[in-house]
Amino acid sequence: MNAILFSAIWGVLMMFCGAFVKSKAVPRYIALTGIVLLFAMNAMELNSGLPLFNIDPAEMLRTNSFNLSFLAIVFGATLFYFLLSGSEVEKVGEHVAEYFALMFFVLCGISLMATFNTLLILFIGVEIMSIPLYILTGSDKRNLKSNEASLKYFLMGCFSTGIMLMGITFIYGGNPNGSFYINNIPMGTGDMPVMIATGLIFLLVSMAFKVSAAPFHFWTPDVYDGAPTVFTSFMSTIVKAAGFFAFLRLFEQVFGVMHAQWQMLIVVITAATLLIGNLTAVFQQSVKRMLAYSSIAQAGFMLLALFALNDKAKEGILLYSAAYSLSTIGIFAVLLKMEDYTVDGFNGLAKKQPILALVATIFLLSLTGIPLTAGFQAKFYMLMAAVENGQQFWLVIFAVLMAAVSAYYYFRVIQAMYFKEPGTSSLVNSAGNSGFQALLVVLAILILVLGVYPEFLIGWMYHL
Amino acid sequence: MDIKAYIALSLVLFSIGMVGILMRRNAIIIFMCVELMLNAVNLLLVAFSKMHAVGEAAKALPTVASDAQIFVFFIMVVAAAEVSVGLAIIVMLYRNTHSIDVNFLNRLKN
Amino acid sequence: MNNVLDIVWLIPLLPLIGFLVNGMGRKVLPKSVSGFFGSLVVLAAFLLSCLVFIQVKNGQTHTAHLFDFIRIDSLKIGFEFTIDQLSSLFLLIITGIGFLIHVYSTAYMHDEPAPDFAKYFAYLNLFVFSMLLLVMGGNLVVMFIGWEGVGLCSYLLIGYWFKKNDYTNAAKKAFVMNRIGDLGFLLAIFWLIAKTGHVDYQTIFSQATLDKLSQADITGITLLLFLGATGKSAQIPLYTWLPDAMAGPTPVSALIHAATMVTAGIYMVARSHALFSLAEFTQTIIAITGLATALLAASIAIRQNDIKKVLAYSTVSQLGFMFLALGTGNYVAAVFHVLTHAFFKALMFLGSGSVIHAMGGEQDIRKMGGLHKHMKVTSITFFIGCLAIAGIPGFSGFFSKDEILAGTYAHAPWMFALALFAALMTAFYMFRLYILTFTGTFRGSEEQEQHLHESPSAMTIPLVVLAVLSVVGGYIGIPAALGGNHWLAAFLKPATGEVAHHLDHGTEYALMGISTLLVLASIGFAWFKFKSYQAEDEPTGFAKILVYKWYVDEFYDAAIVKPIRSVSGIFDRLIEKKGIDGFVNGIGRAVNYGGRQLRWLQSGQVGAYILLMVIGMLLLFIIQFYL
Amino acid sequence: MNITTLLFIILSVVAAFAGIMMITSKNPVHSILWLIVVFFAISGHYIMLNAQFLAIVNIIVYAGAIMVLFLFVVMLMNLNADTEPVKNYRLRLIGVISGGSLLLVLLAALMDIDKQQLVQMNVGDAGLIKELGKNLFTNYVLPFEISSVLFLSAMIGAVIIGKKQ
Amino acid sequence: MLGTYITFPELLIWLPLLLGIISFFTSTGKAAKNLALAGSFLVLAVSVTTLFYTDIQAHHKYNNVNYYWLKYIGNSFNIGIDSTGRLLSFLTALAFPLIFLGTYRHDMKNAPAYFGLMLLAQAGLMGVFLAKDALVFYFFWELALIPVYFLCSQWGGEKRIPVTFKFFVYTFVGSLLMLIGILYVYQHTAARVFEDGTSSAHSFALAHFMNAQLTATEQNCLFWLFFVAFAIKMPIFPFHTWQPDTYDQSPTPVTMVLSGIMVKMGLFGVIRWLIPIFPEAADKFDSIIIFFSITGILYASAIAWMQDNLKKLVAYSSIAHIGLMCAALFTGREMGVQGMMIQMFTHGVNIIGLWLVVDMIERKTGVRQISQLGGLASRAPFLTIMLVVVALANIALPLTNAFPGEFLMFAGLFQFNTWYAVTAGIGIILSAVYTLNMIQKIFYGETNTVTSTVGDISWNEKLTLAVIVLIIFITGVYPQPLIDLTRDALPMIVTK
Repeated sequence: MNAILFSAIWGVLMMFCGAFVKSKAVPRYIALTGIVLLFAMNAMELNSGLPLFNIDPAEMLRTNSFNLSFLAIVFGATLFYFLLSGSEVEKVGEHVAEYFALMFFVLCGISLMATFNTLLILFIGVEIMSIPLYILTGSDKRNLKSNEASLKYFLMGCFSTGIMLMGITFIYGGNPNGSFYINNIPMGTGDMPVMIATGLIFLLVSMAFKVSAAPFHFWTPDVYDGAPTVFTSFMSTIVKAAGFFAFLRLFEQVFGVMHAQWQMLIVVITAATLLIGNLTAVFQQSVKRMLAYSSIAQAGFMLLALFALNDKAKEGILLYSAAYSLSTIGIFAVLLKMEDYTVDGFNGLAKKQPILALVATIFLLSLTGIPLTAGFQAKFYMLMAAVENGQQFWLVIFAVLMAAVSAYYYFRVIQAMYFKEPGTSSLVNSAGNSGFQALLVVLAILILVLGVYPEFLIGWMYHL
Repeated sequence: MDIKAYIALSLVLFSIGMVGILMRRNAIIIFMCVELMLNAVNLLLVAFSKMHAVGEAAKALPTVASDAQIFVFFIMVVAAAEVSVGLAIIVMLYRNTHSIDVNFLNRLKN
Repeated sequence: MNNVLDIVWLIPLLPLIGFLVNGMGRKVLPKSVSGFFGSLVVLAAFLLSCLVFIQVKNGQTHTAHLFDFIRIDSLKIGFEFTIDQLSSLFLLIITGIGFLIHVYSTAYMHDEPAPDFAKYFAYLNLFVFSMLLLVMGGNLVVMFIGWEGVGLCSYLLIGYWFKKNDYTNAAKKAFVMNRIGDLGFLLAIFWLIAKTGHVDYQTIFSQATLDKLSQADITGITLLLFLGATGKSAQIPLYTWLPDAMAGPTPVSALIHAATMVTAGIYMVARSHALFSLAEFTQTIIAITGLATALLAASIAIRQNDIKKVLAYSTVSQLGFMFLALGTGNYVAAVFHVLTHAFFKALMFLGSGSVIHAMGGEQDIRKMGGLHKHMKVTSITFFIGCLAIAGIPGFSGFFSKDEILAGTYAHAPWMFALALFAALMTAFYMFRLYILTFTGTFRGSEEQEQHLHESPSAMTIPLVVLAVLSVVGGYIGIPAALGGNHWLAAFLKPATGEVAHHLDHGTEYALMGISTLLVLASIGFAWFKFKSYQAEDEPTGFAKILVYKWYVDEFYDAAIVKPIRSVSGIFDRLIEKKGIDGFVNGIGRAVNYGGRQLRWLQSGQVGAYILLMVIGMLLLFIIQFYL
Repeated sequence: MNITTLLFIILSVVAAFAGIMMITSKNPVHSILWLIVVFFAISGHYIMLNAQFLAIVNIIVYAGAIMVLFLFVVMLMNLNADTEPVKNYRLRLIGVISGGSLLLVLLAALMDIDKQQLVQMNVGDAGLIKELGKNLFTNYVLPFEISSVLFLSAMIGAVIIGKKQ
Repeated sequence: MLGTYITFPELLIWLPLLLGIISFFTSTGKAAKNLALAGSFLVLAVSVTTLFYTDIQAHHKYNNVNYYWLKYIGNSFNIGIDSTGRLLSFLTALAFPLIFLGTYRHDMKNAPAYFGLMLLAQAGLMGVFLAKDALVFYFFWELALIPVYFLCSQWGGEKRIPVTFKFFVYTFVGSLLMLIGILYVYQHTAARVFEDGTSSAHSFALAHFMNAQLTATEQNCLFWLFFVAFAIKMPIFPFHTWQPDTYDQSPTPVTMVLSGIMVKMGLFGVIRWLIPIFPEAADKFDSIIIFFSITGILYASAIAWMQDNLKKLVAYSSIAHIGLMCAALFTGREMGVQGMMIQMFTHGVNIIGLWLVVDMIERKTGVRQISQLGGLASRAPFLTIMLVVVALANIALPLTNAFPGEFLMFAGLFQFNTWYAVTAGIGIILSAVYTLNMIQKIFYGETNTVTSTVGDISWNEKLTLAVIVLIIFITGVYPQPLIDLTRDALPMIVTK
């Protein structure tokens, strides 16, 4: 609850800041302060289990160590994001403070999505998260790609909102208690009522849209590609993870009992996502677009959590969120320093900027899922969960085969950095900034630490 | 009226909206189709709320009907916010390209 | 040191030391030192062997267990030596003749530069070491170690002049063909291990073990062992390497490819007589193979013009005789012939070396002639060798060959007839060789004639020694029919068992008489045919087949080598590159292709995206409700 | 057939017809007007379902405010029938077919439900402002407050995107 | 101190790891080189010491260590030195000094990174051979791969990038499949209770894995999941196609690591994990696997005969040898398995020697096409002798180290099935053919323009080769210590 309150307040603060502060750098520092504060507030709540203010008389929110630790990951990742890419926000346009304000609103939406206890809050959370994103995507006004991405995102987002509402409606209609509270939707062990099933599929589609699972992923590459890169980084990591978290919570708590009856749907979606994400990423020349497809591919892996829907899956989704977000934020931070976003633009980076190349390699290895990186532990937990589930063993094998395919496109960047001669493309000046590089190193070390000892993160989950 | 009739009506309207999205290229009309879909949802929600209000659920939960109507209210709220953002985006695009035909939006592909 | 048998390990160790010293010091040692040292260690080994022989003759046999080579629960292989009548006899042959040839080599190889000279002696020492391991080995594995070792040395020495491609080809061929045989040997060992769990002679040849083996086992094992023997001892089908092996220096041919290594097969069969005696089928195979080899090689030798090639085919032929003896169960005769053959064939090879030395490297007998007047010692000793191999009574070859023939007659008279025919051919081609080389007029160039000279004493003394041995060597095995008591048979009896056949003396006399008369006739024929030899035309018809050695090499090439090569080529180009690797790369290409095709889904059109979403949704509903 | 059914049928037919007209009209202004007709029909349904408050809000907010906004934008852009050439017929057909199939699948599935509860006229007071207001400002105070964030971000959006460079 | 604060397995892993990391920060190539050389000798010294601490009971505390690690999922950092692991860790410790010494004069660009990665690879390999916990095993399994991937791609030949990537993906697929297998077995293990009272539902410990409750069908499927990973690593036919190209394109020191040690990972995996966990399945599928292995022997030998590229020839010959080892391993007979175990060591030594020589030839002449070479014997006699010895050891001539192993392997194979042994035996002949072909074409004959100016090798190369040859002969004449070292592992694998 602290998180919701403070992110909303800080968003408003940033808004005012936009009105009264003319400097471009100041909003960033305020935003940094805000995110640190937000992290601290959330940590306090995670530590004690009690919020500062109770703003929730009707128990529309549910806070426990699971969703609070997820929020901690989100805020931690955002902190790193602000630190690494905050300065890039200033380059997008004039309304720096407003951009940060929108991001705080997104965080507010994420907090709602992470802690929702009724479908209404879920809906409002999703919208609070989405609407600022439409704006952020289109924030580079003069760039036609940005405009286009924004409109596409908006239209499809609205469409998925309609789908989601239809789903909620049917759940409501099919719920004999007539309640929107997710713990008040009784699910027998018998066959799923047809209204519930209809609602479930609508909800599944809309959530799949949010996490860009095939075949509802089509917006992802275009939007990620068109949006200003710095916001792509935010969208493809923190927002994506939040979508998954909400997805998992919704389906676990509402439909978990009837898991077996809708598992096949998840299997189909997962397989399609893995296939399309990985195969299409193979062909991309632009690293930015490749990362967009890779986010689809990673989504395929995360969907295994929904497939498995057990304790390991919950632990895994935490780990995956952390690992994937941190790695992707890192690689985007490096990408933002490149003038040429194609793979060839990375040629010979190791010779020009060895530290940059090294950390980028660690991020990419983590995304591939090589042991000792957080990405491995994340994938490992997902696989463990899926194997524990015991159904559809072929899906697990398919997933790892696709993980091997993913090595192809991640390693192309590594190959470009290390094994090819430097090209003509140059780096942005601030790439050599030692503070920036130190931060990247810290991030890389964090990824390695998570890779070696992920249990401290999972420990949070069982904290309360 | 049988609840099925409302379900059918709502689905028909929902589908009309969906087909409209698929058929049209004008961004504004597509957006309007989305609004139509939302209205179909609203209608169904209200119908269900009535259904619950006269059924068993109301005995356990007196607010069962107003809950759904408040939900509809929130949907309208959200729709209003969406409209303002959406129209702003469309206007921005129109300013840059002098077109709101979504088929021209294909700089981003593959 | 109470008993020389306790230090038998010194016998192989000495040549090994020689090998190491010469091998490591080949850059620093002067030629005289390396030659001297190389010979000295073999001499020392010879002397020790003599002492050992005396001990054995006094009835002592010995098994020296040095250390465990391989010891696991189901198999124990010791590094052990067995000294008995058979091995002690072979020790004498190896170290004795080995020593003579070392001495001979110091002169023969004198033109080589010092490092190569030392290398040569190192190889020779290594060969002696390996050969000693082979015969002294107390179990089949140690024998196999020596067995492969001599093959290796043979390879190294044939390819001694490594710059010539033909030579190295010959070396390679020798090694590979030996390996084919070795595989048989190995499989036989594995078979024995699988059935009995042991490899040492004492156990596997004991009655208890033999009882455990079925007849099929015994036949299989002996056939495989015999396959090994055909490789090493140049029998059909694996004989073709031996004539090519003449590429090596001539003393090597004398030592390895006449006197010692090639007899390893005979040694092995004799050593395993306990098994072979039980395998009648194998015995027949051996006899027929030996006989066929004897005939085939003798027929080829008739039309060969390279002095060493003639001797090589002769060796193959004589080895065939030995196997004939083994096949007829006449182990003593085989060993006896090994002994005498070692004397006279080494003698003739060394003699031919002396001739080649004098001729400045020329080996074609058509370009020789009348050498007798230039090199009398060589000529006379060579003549003695010819008499011995032809089986003229009184010379060593007579006794051993006669014993084989007699045994064959007892076994099967038709075999005797064929064997006798081979013996006649032997006499014929040997005298053809002698006549063309040493009598008549010189047919070489002027320059060569000027250069003709008798070889130095380091070469002639071994010739003389061997000539003497060729004469007297036969007297250790005078058959009873000639009033002797056959000392050798009595000596070997504990090791090789009783001689299988008993002919009455009358028959034996008749056989001896017939063969002697026919041999003399054959020699006479050769004399008339070649006494005034002139260069002749390209042979035609059957003669041509003989000149081209029955086209066996060509046959092998076409039937075995070429098919394997083309199959390998298919593996390499087709299956590997296009098939397996193509499949693996194909997966990569399929992924790429799939990526490119899926890319078209991402058309950039919002309408299309939503359409696909709707279709996806539709599918989910259908799956949920109707599947 | 009682009056309820009759009203229902009339309103439904109007709504569906207006919807179809909306998506098929060439002129965007016509589409907007047809959509307003749909909204009115739906408001009629709300009244039948005793959701008086929503009926009013629907007319005021949707038909009034939102659609006027739409109209405004359309006028601003001076769009007319010519601006949208006919879309590829095949794609249209596929669109109609897939949308139609989805409808059919859903109808086929949902018409099986055995719930036979009827919607009755003049029953219940849940749709009255009093009930809704009480509920909204007690139980739903959190979402109510938090929706302000939604509007704030919409406002910022208008600032960021709508403002001319 | 030893046994209380630190143990041998820790030393063997952390030492190279630490040195490798330090190496990245060295300033000059020479410093890195010397550090790596000295460090690897240090590791060797530790490893040699372990050879004297072999008593399972008395030396347990020196050889085993067990930290808490990922307790929620029943994993602990459990490493220990025993039997096969001891031999292979010794091989790993032995190989690196030899490689560093033999290639001491090479000038590697960016040497600190090169030596750092090499040492990291060593640490990874050590970990694989010492791990007693499935997850730890998998970790090291992958960790050994990554540095090698970078080494190959960075310092390799022209086509290095696609070739090593293929290698990477190939092995990556295999190991991922194995990971699935590990997870599946893990689901069927008993609960694990740690000393501090915490417990987990399942366990990754080797001991628990061996007692996992698996039905016959599960065993059969899992067996293949594991086996594919190992088979790719070995590699055996038909999973081998990554190997020749990779060996060809890698820098030779890395090729030595790959062929000398990394391929043993696959065999070791079978010994330590596959057969003990799935004994019934191993028993069931042994014929199929042996069939493929033997096919591989003949197939690879035949292709080796066709090769003109020296490195590819050696690569294919290695495939043939590994095929034999794999076949022997699956016989389940004491002789075959024991032979295979000592062969793992000897093959490692021999192939490293062979690569050293190949590398020297390539560096001196600049070509690796056999047909362009010739007459080197007269120019570089020492090199010639060394190559001949190593090559002959490679074809298992008696009294060289490969003979006892091959002898036992064939004996085991013969016990298993006569015809398999006979067929595999043809490989002996073929190996002689291509090896002698190679020797003949490289060393014999007259010199040509490529080889006429070549000199003999330098002292460090001589020293390295001499050490290798010495090992070849010592272990060839007296292989018993190797047998004794690995005997403990037999009861797990010898099923018949």
